[in-house]
Amino acid sequence: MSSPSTELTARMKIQDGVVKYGFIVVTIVLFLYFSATEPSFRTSGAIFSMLKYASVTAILGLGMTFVMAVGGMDLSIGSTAGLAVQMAAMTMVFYNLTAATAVVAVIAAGVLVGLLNAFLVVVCRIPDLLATLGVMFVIQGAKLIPVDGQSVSAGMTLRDGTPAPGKFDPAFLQIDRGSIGPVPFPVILMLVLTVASWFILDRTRWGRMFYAIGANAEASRLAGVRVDLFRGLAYVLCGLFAAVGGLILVSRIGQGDVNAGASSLLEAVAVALVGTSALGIGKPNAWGTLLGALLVGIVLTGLTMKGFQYYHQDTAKGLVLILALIFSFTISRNKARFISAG
Amino acid sequence: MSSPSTELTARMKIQDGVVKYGFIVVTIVLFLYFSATEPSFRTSGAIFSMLKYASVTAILGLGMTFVMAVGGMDLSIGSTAGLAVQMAAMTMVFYNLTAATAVVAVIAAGVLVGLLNAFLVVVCRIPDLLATLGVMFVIQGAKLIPVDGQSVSAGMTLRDGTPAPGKFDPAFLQIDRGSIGPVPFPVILMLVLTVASWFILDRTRWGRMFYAIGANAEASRLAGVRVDLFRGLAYVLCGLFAAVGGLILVSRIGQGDVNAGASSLLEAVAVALVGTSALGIGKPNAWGTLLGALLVGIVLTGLTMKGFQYYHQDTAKGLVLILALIFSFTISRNKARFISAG
Amino acid sequence: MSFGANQVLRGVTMSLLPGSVTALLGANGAGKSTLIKILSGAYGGNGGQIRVDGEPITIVGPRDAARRGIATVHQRINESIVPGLSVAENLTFEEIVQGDLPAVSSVRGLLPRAREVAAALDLGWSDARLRQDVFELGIADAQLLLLARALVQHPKVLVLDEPTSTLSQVEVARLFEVIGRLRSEGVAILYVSHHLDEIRSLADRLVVLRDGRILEQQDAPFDMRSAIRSMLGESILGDAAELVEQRGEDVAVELRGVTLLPRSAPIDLDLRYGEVTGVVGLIGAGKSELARGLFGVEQFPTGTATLDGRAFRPSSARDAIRRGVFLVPEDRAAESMLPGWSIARTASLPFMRQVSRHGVMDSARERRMGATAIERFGVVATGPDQSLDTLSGGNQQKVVVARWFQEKPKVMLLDEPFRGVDIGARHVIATQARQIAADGSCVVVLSSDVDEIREVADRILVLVDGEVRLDDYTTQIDGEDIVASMSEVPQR
Amino acid sequence: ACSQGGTTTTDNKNSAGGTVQSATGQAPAPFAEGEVKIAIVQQSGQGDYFQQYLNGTKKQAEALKMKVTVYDAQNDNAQQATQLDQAIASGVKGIIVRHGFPDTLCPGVNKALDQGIKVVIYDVEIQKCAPRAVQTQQSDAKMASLVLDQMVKDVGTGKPVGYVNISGIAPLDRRDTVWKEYVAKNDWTQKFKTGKYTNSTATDTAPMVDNALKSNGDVVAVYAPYDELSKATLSALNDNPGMKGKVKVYGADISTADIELMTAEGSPWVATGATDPNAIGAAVVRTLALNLAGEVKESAKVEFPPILVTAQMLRDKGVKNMEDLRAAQPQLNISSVSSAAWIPTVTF
Ligand SMILES: Nc1ncnc2c1ncn2[C@@H]1O[C@H](COP(=O)(O)OP(=O)(O)OP(=O)(O)O)[C@@H](O)[C@H]1O
Ligand SMILES: Nc1ncnc2c1ncn2[C@@H]1O[C@H](COP(=O)(O)OP(=O)(O)OP(=O)(O)O)[C@@H](O)[C@H]1O
Ligand SMILES: [Mg+2]
Ligand SMILES: [Mg+2]
Repeated sequence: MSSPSTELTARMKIQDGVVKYGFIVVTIVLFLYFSATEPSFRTSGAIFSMLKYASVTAILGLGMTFVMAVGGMDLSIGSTAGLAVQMAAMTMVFYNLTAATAVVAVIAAGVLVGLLNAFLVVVCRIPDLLATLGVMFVIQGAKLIPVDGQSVSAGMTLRDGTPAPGKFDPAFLQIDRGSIGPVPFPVILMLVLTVASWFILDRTRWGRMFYAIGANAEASRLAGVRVDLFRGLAYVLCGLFAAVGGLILVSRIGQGDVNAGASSLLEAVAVALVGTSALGIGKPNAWGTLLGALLVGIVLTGLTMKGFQYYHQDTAKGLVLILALIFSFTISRNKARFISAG
Repeated sequence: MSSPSTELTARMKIQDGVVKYGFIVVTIVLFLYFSATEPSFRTSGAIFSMLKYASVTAILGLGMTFVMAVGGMDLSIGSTAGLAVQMAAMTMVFYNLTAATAVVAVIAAGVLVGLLNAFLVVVCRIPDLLATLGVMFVIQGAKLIPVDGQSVSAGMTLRDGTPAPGKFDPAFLQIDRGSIGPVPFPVILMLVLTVASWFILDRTRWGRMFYAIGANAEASRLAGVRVDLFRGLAYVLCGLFAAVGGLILVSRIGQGDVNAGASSLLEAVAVALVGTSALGIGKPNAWGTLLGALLVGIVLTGLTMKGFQYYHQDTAKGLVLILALIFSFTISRNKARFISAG
Repeated sequence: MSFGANQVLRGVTMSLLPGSVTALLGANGAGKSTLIKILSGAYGGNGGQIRVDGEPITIVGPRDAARRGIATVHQRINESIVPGLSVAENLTFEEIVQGDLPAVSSVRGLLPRAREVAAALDLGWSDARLRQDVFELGIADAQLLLLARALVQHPKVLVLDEPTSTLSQVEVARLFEVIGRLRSEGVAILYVSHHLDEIRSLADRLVVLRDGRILEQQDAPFDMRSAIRSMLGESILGDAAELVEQRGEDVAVELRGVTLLPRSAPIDLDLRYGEVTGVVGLIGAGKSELARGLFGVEQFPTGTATLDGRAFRPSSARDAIRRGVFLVPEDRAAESMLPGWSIARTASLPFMRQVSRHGVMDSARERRMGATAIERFGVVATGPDQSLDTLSGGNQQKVVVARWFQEKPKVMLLDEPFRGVDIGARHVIATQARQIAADGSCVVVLSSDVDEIREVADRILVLVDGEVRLDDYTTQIDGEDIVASMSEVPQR
Repeated sequence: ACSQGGTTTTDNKNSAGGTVQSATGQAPAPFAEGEVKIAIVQQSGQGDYFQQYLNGTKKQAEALKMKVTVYDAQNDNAQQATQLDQAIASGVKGIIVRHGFPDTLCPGVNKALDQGIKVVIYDVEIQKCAPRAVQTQQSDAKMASLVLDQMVKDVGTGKPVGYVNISGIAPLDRRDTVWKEYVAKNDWTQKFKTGKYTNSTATDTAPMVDNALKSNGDVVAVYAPYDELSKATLSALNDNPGMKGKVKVYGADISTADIELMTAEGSPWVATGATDPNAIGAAVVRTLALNLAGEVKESAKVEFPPILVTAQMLRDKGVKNMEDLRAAQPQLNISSVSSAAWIPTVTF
């Protein structure tokens, strides 16, 4: 600390740069490495399908980003996506309704779950981890009751012994399978939602309020921020994003898979957390979350193409995560205020 | 506020009582209800096996309690238990060593994971959620590499084509299957560890330092607490408890199940969180955690015996959790400072 | 010692003598707290040397400092209180940590020692109080707790960083008594305060720090003018500006039958435009209740309020702000600061509409807004992007006060606005408050410091136990009357 | 007493209704004495297959006037061990143990047998450590070879092929053994092996298969011997439009959802080996009933034969769901396995 201050500042600038661009560099390096060593990796088809798989994770991660911005956590995000999957399937298969109705039903379901979380956290003042954990269990179980624990698929037999009247609307399947030019819809959706989230969080008054609440709720309240409203809104947005993620999942599977969404919770948390530190911003943010989802996507795609088993992939995912973190936190002076469990 | 203050205080006392004993009452009421309606529930065999089941959850929850006391969170706890399962199996089956060696190896593995977490969190200053998430992935993947993703069982074929030389030491299996009088070892272990954890956290100066770090790390540092040491210690203890939980699991399963411990993370988090609010103490504590584990055990056992499907159980688990929480947080004036994700 | 590019201390050499009180003076941001943190081991690694009893030592951490007999009460209470532990555990916390108390003990077992510690300042807390979560204590009681804790340690060196900024006269007097006793027992004391009268009555020596350098050292009796000059520079203080009384005519806020504290009698009160009303009272007199009630973050148990003759019952801070009622809350860290936020962002938070169009923030305008606040209140900072956390206590206070002056209020409530600010800044804040009153606002300043109030207010209200004891224009009453009425025991 | 009268009853409560063929003989002890309590201790009840299995179990038990308590370990093996203990403690006469690890279950199974409780095992390799238990299993080797024979017929020998499977799960390992034989015998080149067992196997495996296909564009067939894996493979092929029509998928298991996928326009899933989980669930209960009545002895072994289902057949016969399939292929009901005159047999 005794070195002359100009040199010091220069060194800090470099460190900041390392942190700010470190994750991007890691991501690009990995991308280039896989492109160079696996010819099939660099085909546009492979890249788009990698992006497609990343899209669900990214979208759920964005939802989590809002909740984390207000200093919360939503453990029910994965089960909400699962609920969306089933809602869509039931709307079309059980009730023989159109794709549009299914989309509306799913979005409504996501928003309702968000409202439930908001109610418990904001009105009942239950700590977020606990409230959303409870909601997670309830959704996970309750969604299976009307279907007796079975996946919903066209032609299945209903409780009264008759076959289900509907099937998946082909228009609905286009959500995942359609594309504009070579770019699949889910990828477009991911990008649009990232830009929208970034814009809201970073550029608008409302985004500022989300972050203010996360930083000090009491101080925000005394500065005139409607804390309860915005905290609630964050959960509703998270439910909404989870529903959108679920829509993509169900139109990909083409059935109401009872297990869909189960692994989404940890992934959403992971990418939102990675996003927090990825760009040296030190708080949950949209581009960081996107980057996190892409990094995970690249690692998984690359390693699968190189013929590694899933457990090598888990190991690699963890190692990349840890290395990238050591990189940003140990090298940087930045403290991550938003992301400790305490 | 306009009522005379004596009345007010009386009301608060009652509210405190409701919160303090509310969870206990719910637990006892459920227990009595199931005992009354399901004859098989009240057999001592059923009760002990329920307690046996709760023991692993409780022990992992206690480990989490230490980490949460210092304001952290250990997402690697379940995978550490899983690692313990596999270490024990490999020690005995692959290397044909004794039960004692296996126990030592497992404990060492747990402590090592704890040290790794401590290193990342304390030395590298990576936020706990991120660091332990990374470690979780690494362990989950890496532990499967030496066994090619397969569960370790006696007589299995090794990579070189020869059969594995060892088998589970019968002494080892006694960890889960043995008992003192009618009380199974795991139950005794659970009680001993609960009392020990309670004693350390509530009665000793080290426990006070754990809590102090969780509540205000800077204040603790300024008062001379070796913050890094104790935070690290909490992770090591958590790793240790996870390993003990894993020991019980593997001796119960009798082989190196690759999926063991997978569901433990959420359960450990849930019971430690429930414990935080259960007794109106408002901070992570040993008895609360035990109570949480028992409540979960009772609900699951009771509902199973009443013939409910797994998804009804999830629903019920979630509803009981939410109701109990509304009960404590909405009725009580207690703020839960320790348990928000922010 | 430097933080990044900001070199805070530049070759400070000073000594503390046994049995004497050394006062450390300096404007906000001069480096006083930093110096103290080095002394107490909170910051390691600096170019200098510390000697105790002539023997050079290195202090590697707070434990080390404590072992060397250096006890410190830091400026920010939040840096020292441990919520979640009981009052008793907090009182004995350092002893628990150092291992001076039995390693194994219940809270009950700690009570005797906790009582002893509390007795150091005659706190007289009941056992029930001692068992309470320390979180339930008010900010003043928390400060007293920390002082008591430092005082009983029989330190060789006692360091107090603005210990009185949250205390009222009674507690200050008690504290001085104890400091006097320790001095006579041969303790070396370093005392930081912005209250010159405290320094005059307490200190034996005085050291002035400015921009990280020692500019002046004096032995008692002090030449305060010279000290202030070296502290603030020539330009800032001419003669202490004589107060030009402003008397308002129109009533802004009318309170009828309002009870401030659960047990107090209802009061009626009119607050007028065009003047500064000073509300003074001991800790717990109900000042904050008055301010928070008007601001809508707490409801008065009984009574009604009107603003401009219309019913005024805001249900939230937002409501109040929209009707032109602003509040600078008393607890800076808990109620105003957002960890990690820059000056500009903190400043714009209540008035983001000013710097946004259709909800979209204009960051250039926002930074300009921050820069204006910095300039207007003379905040010592590197610019509007500097994080508020890294400002000195007084400069943080200036920012959180300044941000409410960015729009013209109907009613401006300032709860303890002078907490921890130097005299220069005090004048700036007072002048700004008087300025907006002259421009027609109704300004209410709440403080437990009579001198501060007399410096800023046109009209003074004395609150005792939630009731108005005295209400008159400043020019009509002298300080002694105020102090006398403040400590009057209410008849019941 | 057993069910009386010759009426056929249809229960409406569950998805696969189940038709009861009433018994013609007199029930022996212990069925003559009223309700018999049994328990099923299952490793997992999650997913279509297990739900249907459980449905069959319950229907058959109901027909036999048995009261079933279902212990569901939700994929937690330690939990399954505990629940086996609980089942024993609860005083049942018979226990069905479905899936799980032999080493985990043997102590409990032996303890139950020692206490005179009858135990029927489904799909656990338990002969070595608990030889007295009655063994049942679906013939996985048969199921694999039926499908792989079809594959040989369709694609021929000496071709590049893909493989999606997970090791460490007993039935999948048995299918794996057969797969290895066929690869060697037919001179196939296995270009990739991938797959991951998770809470959502289909969704999580799909990207892995997708990537594997992208780097191995020349495969002509993929064997994915578990319907979740078959689904994942289909989903991955959807993302490789270029391979459409060039790759055939061979799977295992069948459900209404699977039928829909197989019969979809241009579906690459051409054949699967099938049993009806409802029917198997019922057959296992019948086996336990016979065991309780002393008509099946300790250590007996019962296998349930699968059939080959091709997409062609499904389309030709207009099969839309499991009901249609059962109508078209009545042998799926395996109603002759473990049956007796006094047992009212449930068919679906
Ligand atoms: N953690 C930090 N990081 C960066 N700069 C800091 C930090 N702490 C203090 N500073 C800077 O150091 C300078 C001195 O601060 P210090 O707190 O010592 O002032 P002070 O004399 O105690 O002022 P006050 O009277 O307002 O308490 C200020 O310019 C402040 O901005
Ligand atoms: N949660 C609490 N539990 C017990 N006492 C409390 C609590 N909160 C505040 N008090 C006490 O109530 C009294 C009123 O506090 P308040 O802050 O309103 O007083 P004030 O007149 O504004 O004084 P000051 O602002 O100087 O602290 C104080 O004695 C305070 O210590
Ligand atoms: Mg200071
Ligand atoms: Mg106050």
